[in-house]
Amino acid sequence: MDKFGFAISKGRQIDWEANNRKVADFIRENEPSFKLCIACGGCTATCTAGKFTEFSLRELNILIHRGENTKPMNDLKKCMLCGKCTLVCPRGVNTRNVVFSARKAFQIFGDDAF
Amino acid sequence: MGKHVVVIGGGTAGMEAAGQLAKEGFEVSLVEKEEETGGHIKDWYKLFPDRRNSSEIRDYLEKKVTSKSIRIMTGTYIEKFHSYRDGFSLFTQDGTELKADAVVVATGFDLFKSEKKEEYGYGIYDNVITSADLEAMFRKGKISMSDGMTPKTVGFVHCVGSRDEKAGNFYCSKLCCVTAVKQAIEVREHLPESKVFSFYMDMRMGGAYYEELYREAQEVWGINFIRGKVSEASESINNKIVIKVEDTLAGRPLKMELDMLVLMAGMEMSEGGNRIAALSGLKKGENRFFAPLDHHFANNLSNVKGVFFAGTCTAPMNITETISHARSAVSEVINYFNNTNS
Amino acid sequence: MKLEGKKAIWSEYQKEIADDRFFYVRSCVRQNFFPGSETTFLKIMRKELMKDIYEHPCHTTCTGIGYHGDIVPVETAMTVVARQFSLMTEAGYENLLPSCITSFGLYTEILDTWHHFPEVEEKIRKQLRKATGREFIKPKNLAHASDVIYKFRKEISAKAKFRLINKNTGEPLKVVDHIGCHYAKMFPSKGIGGAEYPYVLAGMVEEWGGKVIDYPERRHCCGFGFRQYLVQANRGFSIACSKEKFESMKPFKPDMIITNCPGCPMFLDRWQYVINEMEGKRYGQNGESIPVFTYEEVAGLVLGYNPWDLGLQMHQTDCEPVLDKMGIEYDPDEKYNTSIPDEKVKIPGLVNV
Amino acid sequence: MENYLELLKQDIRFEEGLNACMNCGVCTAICPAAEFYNYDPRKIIDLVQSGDNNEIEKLLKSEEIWYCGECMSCKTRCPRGNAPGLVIMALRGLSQELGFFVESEKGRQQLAVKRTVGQWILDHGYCLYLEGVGTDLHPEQGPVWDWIQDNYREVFHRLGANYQGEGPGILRKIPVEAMEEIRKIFEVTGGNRRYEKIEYYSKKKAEEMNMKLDEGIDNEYFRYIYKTNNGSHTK
Repeated sequence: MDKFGFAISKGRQIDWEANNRKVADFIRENEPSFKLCIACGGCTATCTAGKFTEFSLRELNILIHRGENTKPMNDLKKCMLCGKCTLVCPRGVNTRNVVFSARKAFQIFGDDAF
Repeated sequence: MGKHVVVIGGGTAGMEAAGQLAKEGFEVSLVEKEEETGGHIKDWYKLFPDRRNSSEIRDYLEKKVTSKSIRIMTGTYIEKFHSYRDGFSLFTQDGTELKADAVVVATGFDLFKSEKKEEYGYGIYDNVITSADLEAMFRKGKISMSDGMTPKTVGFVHCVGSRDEKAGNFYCSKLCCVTAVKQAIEVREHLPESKVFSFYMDMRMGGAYYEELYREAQEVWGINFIRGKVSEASESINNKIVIKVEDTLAGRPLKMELDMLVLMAGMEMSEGGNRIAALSGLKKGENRFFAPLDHHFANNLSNVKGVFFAGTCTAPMNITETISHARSAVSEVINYFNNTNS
Repeated sequence: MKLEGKKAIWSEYQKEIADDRFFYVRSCVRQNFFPGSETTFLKIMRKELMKDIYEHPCHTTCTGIGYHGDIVPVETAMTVVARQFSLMTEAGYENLLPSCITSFGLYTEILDTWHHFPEVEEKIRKQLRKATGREFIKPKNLAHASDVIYKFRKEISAKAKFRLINKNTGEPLKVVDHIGCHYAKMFPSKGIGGAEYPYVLAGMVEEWGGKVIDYPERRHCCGFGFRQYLVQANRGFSIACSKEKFESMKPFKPDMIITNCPGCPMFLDRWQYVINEMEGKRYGQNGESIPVFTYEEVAGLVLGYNPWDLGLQMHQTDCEPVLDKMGIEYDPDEKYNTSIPDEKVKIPGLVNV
Repeated sequence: MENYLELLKQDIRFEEGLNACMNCGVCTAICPAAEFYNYDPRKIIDLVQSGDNNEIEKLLKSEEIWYCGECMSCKTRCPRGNAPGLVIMALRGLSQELGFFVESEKGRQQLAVKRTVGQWILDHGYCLYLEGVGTDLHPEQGPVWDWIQDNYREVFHRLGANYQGEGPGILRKIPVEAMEEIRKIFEVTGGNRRYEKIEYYSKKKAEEMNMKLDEGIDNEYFRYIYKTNNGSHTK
């Protein structure tokens, strides 16, 4: 860095082969309706936490499925489990249990989740 | 009545129209350029959304054209097309003249030539195939890569040659989405260990039981749907197909290695249709399919009186719609003769 | 990989390239970093191919780097380009031959814009008149200098003293061809072979005995990105792009890289040095880096020119591994000889990287 | 507040570069900048086509519009015939026109480009000036470049250059009359005006930031914009 005045940038591509999708597999096992999301964003639109924070369940679902777990792990704390998302989901995803399962997965896997 | 109707094209629309015309008492000549009738349906394995065997439809159509008043002329194509006040005179390649009181054009569609989407490397990279190639593999009962091995990861690219100015086609081919879902399920059925990905822009599941099939693909078969148009494919040193796409719902570029990439080729006006258009003066629309007189209420009528359209020569359609469209073409033929007689 | 598929695409993208009487416009980057390449190009054109190629002393930069650095407005760039056209008209030439890919891209873009928006061309004509009193005729033919070498690749091959073949093994050299982004990405029909599988360099390599490598990041930009390199704070992006390419091509064990854009060879050359300094990583074989060449240098080597007359001493990444493989003899002591008698030969500090 | 979309439409590149976008992401998928910066050309195009004036103003003041490398890979692929790269060029032009560029770290760098490449064009008729590209500003040019610069007359002479000479040839001195024409073109076509705006807003910004900005490149503000990377631009 010092000699040249810059550092080589790191890529921000989602690298499918490099990523670890343990958390996604765990949730799919524990709450199969997790698979049914069509990313309509209904949950995010109605989300109580999303009103005050950047929390988006739709995004969280996508990122976990891709094995991009860092942001979801931090975001999960923001959910207040009010359950409004479950009411609006057109695919009947049990979103509360998705959040529970995700929290549980991060607890179980710890650093292995990444 | 004894009127003679020439039906050009022996696929689903042509066979259905010929059968219905015969039922109504017309003399029919069914002209097909291939050695066999059946059109594209010959090449399909199972049909969406109920996944019945395509041979059932083919059997239905074959039975439909067994009437004695239908003369099936395979291996035949039209070389001259003359319109007169009271009918038509068509000549086949061997000079045979077919005098017709009316003509039904049922020239169907061609699959988009996927090599035209150069960035996907069809015809260059060994394990980039089309939906039609995959269908042929299903019919053989074996899905394999160029080296004979079984693929572990398979990706489907939607909209190849559809909704794409670069491919010259602005329109949606409408059936590739559901075909991709069907084929994704079938890959998982054949290869339960495989992982399957589908790269789409919009899931256009606008037919009866299509959305349900999509849901089944997610719920039962664990197909991964990723929203983004695949931008390019290349080949790695290990003969893997490397694709680049934006996961638009994550807002990040995504790079993935696949064993096999399936291109969902769209539908285009057929070459045969283009030939007929050039011979007959039948008008084509901006989408290069034949242009019906009116898309709402005269969808079988053409700009030439006595010439009618049936099926996918006017737009992408599924089999149900094609059969309905062929039948309505026949009812237009009947109206035409009723009006000209009176 | 099936070559027939590529051949089918190549056959669809052939463009007209003038045969003779060229108006040459130089490249800012080439002149500063690869002067030997432009000298070699003119030598090949004039001495080997006996072509009439003219250079007007009053031509200038096209402003391309400024334009893509977003400090030069589009109308200014267009008017400077119109002035180059005017010099060509004045000299009685019709076939414009830029040395630079950024220029080639800019000329192509401007001619295309004028084609679609004739009122813009009118406005530029007025502005040029107002500023300089000049008039111009648009070029009849526009080809990049690499297009012309491609066109005459067989003639060059006929005079070849060396081929892109490893003389020890008899195997063709494995060559990565890197095409400047502005060669065909904006207007695929203006490039030989199109944008996806450009054939301009591949055609030379094949003709001269080498084998082209198709690796996944083949189409990726070298990372110049104009402002992304010009400003030091942004160079982490620039180098990351080249690094991505090196990582991708490494498994294919390339012997060399050939380029047709002025900037790319400089970046692909220098970034190998920097990556090695920063991370101790090299991408060539036997612990070496991958030598990077301009197409003029490669043509010159094939024709048997002295490597130090081509300017290979200006590369940071040593080219000698390729010279050795091709069986080209050279005098190592001559490399950094500044050839001014009585002056001590100066050798750069750490050049051997 | 001005209508930015209308201003953008006056740029020919905007007209050429934007039809209707359908958010397929084909551009972002292969965009080198999207790979290494927090950048998504698809989102920018979508935002611009929304016509939301407040959002466009934010964009004109943002870091984002300065990440693109103008490689134009996006233009090759777009199924709607758009060229996000051209739209970016129009946005950058307007950002400089309105003085918004100084509101972002990456935007402020325009002064560095202007005072190097921009100045070289007007002074010498080349986008690059050998003596201006030393390893002090370009350490990555390596030891070979030091050797070349130390011996440039001999090195360039051997390679057939006509350094600072009369007549044609490599790095020749461009005749005074020709340089006069180039400067006149800059005056007539708005090139000078662009340069002046970059200078004007940069000086204001330097004052605001309490930094010294003299002529040339040897001053606090120039060094700051040339070297500073706050690290927030990448993942």
